[in-house]
Amino acid sequence: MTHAAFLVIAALAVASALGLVLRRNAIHGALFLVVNLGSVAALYLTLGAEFLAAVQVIVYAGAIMVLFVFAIMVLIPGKEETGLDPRRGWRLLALPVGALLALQLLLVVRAGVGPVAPAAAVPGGVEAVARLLFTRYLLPFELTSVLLLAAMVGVLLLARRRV
Amino acid sequence: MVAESWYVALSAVLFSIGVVGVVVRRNPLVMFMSIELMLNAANLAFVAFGRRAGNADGQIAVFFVMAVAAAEVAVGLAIIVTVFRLRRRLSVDDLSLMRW
Amino acid sequence: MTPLAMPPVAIGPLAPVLIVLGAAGLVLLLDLLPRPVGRELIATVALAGLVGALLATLARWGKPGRAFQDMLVLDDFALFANVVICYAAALVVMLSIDYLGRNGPETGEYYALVLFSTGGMMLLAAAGDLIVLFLALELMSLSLYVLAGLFKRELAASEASMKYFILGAFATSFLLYGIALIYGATGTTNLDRIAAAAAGRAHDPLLVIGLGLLLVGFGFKISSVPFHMWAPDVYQGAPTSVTALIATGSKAAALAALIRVLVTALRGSQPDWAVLLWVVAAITMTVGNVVAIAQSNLKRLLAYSSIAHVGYMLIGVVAGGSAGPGAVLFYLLTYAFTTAGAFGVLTLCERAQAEAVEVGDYAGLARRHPVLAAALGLFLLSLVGIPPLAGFVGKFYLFAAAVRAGYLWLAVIGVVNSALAAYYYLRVVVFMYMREPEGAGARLVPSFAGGLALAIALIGIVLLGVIPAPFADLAQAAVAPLLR
Amino acid sequence: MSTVWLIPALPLAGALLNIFFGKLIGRRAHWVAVPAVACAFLASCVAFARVWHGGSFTSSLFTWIVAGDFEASVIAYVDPLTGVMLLVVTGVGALIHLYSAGYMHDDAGYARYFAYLNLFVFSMVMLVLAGDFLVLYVFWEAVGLCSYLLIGFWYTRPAAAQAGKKAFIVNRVGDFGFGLGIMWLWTAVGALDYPTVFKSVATLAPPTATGIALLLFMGACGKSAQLPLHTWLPDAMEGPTPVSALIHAATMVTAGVYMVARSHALFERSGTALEVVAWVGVATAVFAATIGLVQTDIKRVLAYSTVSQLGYMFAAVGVGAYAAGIFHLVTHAFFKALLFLGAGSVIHGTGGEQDLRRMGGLSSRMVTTTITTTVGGLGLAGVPGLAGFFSKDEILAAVYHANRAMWALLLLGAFCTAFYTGRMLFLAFYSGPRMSKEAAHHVHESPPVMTLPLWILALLTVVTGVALGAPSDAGTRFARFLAGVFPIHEAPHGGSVAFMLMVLSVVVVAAGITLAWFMYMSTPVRPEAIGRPRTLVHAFLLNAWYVDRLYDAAIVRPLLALSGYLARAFDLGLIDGIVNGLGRAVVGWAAALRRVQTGYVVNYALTMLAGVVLFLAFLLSR
Repeated sequence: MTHAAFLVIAALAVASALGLVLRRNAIHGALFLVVNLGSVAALYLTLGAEFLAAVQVIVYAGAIMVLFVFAIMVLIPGKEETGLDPRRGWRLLALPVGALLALQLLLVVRAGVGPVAPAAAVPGGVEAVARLLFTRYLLPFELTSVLLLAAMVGVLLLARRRV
Repeated sequence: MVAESWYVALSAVLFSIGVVGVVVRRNPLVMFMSIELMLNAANLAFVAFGRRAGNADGQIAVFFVMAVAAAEVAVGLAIIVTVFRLRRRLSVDDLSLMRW
Repeated sequence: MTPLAMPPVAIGPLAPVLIVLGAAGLVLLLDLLPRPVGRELIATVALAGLVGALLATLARWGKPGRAFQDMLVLDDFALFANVVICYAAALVVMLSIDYLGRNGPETGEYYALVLFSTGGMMLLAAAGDLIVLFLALELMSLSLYVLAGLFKRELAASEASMKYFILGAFATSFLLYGIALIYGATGTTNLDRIAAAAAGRAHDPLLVIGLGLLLVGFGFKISSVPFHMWAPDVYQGAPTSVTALIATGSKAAALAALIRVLVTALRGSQPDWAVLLWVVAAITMTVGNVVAIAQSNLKRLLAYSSIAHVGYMLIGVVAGGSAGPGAVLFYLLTYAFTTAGAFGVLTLCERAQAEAVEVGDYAGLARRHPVLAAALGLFLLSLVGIPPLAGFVGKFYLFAAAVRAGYLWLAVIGVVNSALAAYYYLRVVVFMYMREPEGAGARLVPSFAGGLALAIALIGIVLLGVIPAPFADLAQAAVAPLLR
Repeated sequence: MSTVWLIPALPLAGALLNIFFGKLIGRRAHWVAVPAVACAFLASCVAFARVWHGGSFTSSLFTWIVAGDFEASVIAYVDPLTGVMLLVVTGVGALIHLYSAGYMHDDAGYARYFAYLNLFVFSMVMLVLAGDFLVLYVFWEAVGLCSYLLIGFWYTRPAAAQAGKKAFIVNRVGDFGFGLGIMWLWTAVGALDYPTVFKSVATLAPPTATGIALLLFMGACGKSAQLPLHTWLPDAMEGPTPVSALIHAATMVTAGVYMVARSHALFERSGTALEVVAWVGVATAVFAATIGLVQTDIKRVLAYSTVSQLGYMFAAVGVGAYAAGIFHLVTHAFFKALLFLGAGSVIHGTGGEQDLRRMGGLSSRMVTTTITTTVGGLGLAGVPGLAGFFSKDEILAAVYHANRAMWALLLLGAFCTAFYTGRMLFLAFYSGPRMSKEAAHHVHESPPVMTLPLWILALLTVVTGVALGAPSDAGTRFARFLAGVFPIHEAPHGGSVAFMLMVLSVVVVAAGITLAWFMYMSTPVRPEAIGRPRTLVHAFLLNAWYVDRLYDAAIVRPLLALSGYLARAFDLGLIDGIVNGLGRAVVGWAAALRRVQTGYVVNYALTMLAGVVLFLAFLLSR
């Protein structure tokens, strides 16, 4: 994998992330997020995590984002965030503070993530992940099912028209 | 091979953009998508660090984060819909009934 | 392809959580029956689940409880926290029965979500791995986000739910990034292995920043300054019974998990986090107490008060050693009794067509309902820290731990704050005993389960105040497994 | 395993049961309360047996807070003195509980009454068991609380409520000094537990010891109703009569004597303080006895008599005859409880009559009450052979050797005592009936549950003196028993002087009783003449030396006026200004800080983000 490819994908990811944050239109934002998720999936591939790349595309970019787009279509037909923003000053304050955060994190990355001699290639296939998932990570795996059940119950409670 | 630090740097940038997005936007849906962006950045860091550490635990973590994100999206959208049903508007700045 | 060696599934350490989650499933099934069953039955099932979990927890005392390859560490520390959590959740269920019937939907899902959230809290306190910790935190939080918006016809409730959710998810993302950085620094998410890998590398920037981001996430859950701002709004807007659960159970679980992470995995960074938390503790208790003075809504007042109490508890975390965390555990127990009781009184009062939450509603309560007023008075006095009630002893242990660890000034700030706090708590007492209400004022809605819950809480604060030693000893002993 | 903890635990449990389940228990409250105290008495006997041969032991009753090397716990200290006090408190207490079951059985607040009474026994036992001054102070206040609760038991009566308030305020004055004394003691010695304190008083400068001792004695004056803080006790008779017997005669009011005797090392270190104690005691003894001469309310006669007898005890303690003082405490507990219970029986039997002028001729209708009360009266008067004779004689002898003036005054007091006791007995029981036909018809003897305690106390009044108080060269048997606590009093015993003193006191007693006989027995009583001030002296005595009026004019009114003035001048201006200014500053901060909480998510998120950046900046800078 060459650096050039990485840089291209990274640029795409950053651009789409900025698009999400800066574009007024929520639908556009959702599409930017899909692009971002896709480029991150590509990065997973470059890191040797094929299984995650697939899940990212199927679950995240596929299922979750469809839900988002659906909600946006239902709730705001077209326009949003128009009108004067009385708290514009506060909002814009986020930019310098956010930049500061980015700076701090990048500093840490520079200082902390030195070049470590790569160990044996990490198995990223379905089998390797599954093996861990059903042995060491059995408890969290089961916990996930409870989490999803709880979320489902919660959504039912909120979304139901009755009561 | 691209060093992990590049990936982590990218993840830091994406994370910060997500953070800014949560603060600057008024539409809860977009704020929520920005939060997804933050989670996504964390995932990227997990995978990159996983390769550096030479184990698959990072990838497992990402798997769980995705499951959590799915649950979070479901609940979050339901809450947003509930608010919308009551107010017919969608801006977090409307939510200042309770303060001080 | 090598065959998959399934790890032995240890039911024992998981039993308390399984009982709670099982009860949640049972509640859901009951709710699905074609012929609707009474909400009392559903509540009873939920209560039985919590009591069962409490007993199962107590039965495991003293038994080592590592399971699932150290994913779950049900040691005495977790057990103690679980007792607090189960107790708080059980009180909430008892208080909910009539409160919900009066104010909101009669639904089994409410109890299911309370149980799910309780299960999450219990796992959070027992998590031996950051991944489990994250999942448990989410299980707890997602349920609470929904519960906060239970009264979905009310603007306040939906607003509370939305604020809680957005800010909560925001904070959780920081926590997750912190986990990622710690994983990056140590190559593992297991607490013990993090400790081993971090030994001698306390100044690894990744580790330090990971620690900082973890503190952000936990700071939100325990509502410490500057991550506290959601708390007053959510406490005010959420149904009172849910507020009680957020204020007691979720706080106890998050604090327990925080202590476990700091004391086991990040023990090497103690100089860093101790100083940081010193400042946070001082600011948190001061802000909580000062702003509480200006409040007239009781739920909001108790919210700020609970922020202040987190400040006190952080004193114990800062003090460290075995005395500090032990004092925090003991304080959590007294705090759960007291706070659940105080919110419990609020659930039992109402005024015409509305909940009674303004201080003014409680004017003259002593004349109308002397027992109820006395109960609220005692809870408030315990929150002030008047001996011989539980609150005093709890504060005493915290401050004593701080003094012995050399944090004299932090203890002084704590004492000054407790004196400051007396002002707003006693103001409520003055209203109840010395003011005449304008208009009708709050009146009592009789509820057997609610009354029983209050009685238990009252007995608790008196018992813990008068004979604290055995419980404090248990709390001290419970910390031992963390310090190995 | 020590059983000492049972002694306080049983009455406490009884009190809690009756407080929380009073409605459920109702009329059966005595089935909880009486056995609780009776069993506490048995447990006291066990503790007593352990110190029978002298010596002392400690027993940890309750550990409250342990934090590191700091330990807040309640430790019982038991020595022969404690043992004696325990037996008196629980023994007399048990009898009075039993009596109460009869006396109070129609009262609406039956369970509440027994709850308070049990609570009192608990507090009093703890006061006696206390091993340090802090616990002593806590239960000093607790017995006071029980006393106010029981004085004001019939709180719907204005007089009862007023009396409760008075007791509270007067005691507050004394307790203020007591608390101050304990604080001073703590700063001076650095500890509060008895062994350490009494070991280190020798190192105190005498002026310091005097100061501390006098402050402590101030508390004793309040609790034991000594001059000038005696005024609350006569008013306290508004409470139920068994309460007067238990709290305001036999036990609580003797706490001051106990405290001074317990801290005798401190008082001796001062010397001056001891002298003050003696003089206050003597003055009170004579003063109260003179007032007792003219009272018409049977309970008030007994109340002033109690004040007077407490004066005797302080006089004894003040001259260093601790054992004699404590012995008088014990015998007084028996005969004064007996007298109060007898008076209660009279009140019970006559349907609530307390005025001596409307009694008379009860001897034929209430035989048991008459016999037992007469025994009690003779004991109080100091008729030879009875307990009061031995204990009072012991005191007189000790005082004689210390100071002749004191002795003369106490002898005068003894004469008064004999007179008013005789007067009371004659007026109530023996002279011709003066009540209306109707009332006389209803007079009846009390039920056995009330007369049994009377018999037992009468028996104790008869035997205690002979058994324990007979003087000998080596001191009384009682004094020898307490020798481990108090050194045997130095004064010479036996011999012709002692015999002469004894004869003299017998003569005085006989004179007093005889005078009473002539005034109230030999001639028909004219009730309208009694209680009417005939001479200035008489009026002076009837008004209790005008002390209450003096306090009212000299203290209460000026204080009210002053506080009113201060409230106008300072409180509203200066003090309020300072307090409110401070408060306003905080409230202002509160108002400003709450504005930070704008309700807008953007501000919350921004604050969190700022927090994150600050956290990371701090951590990175280290």
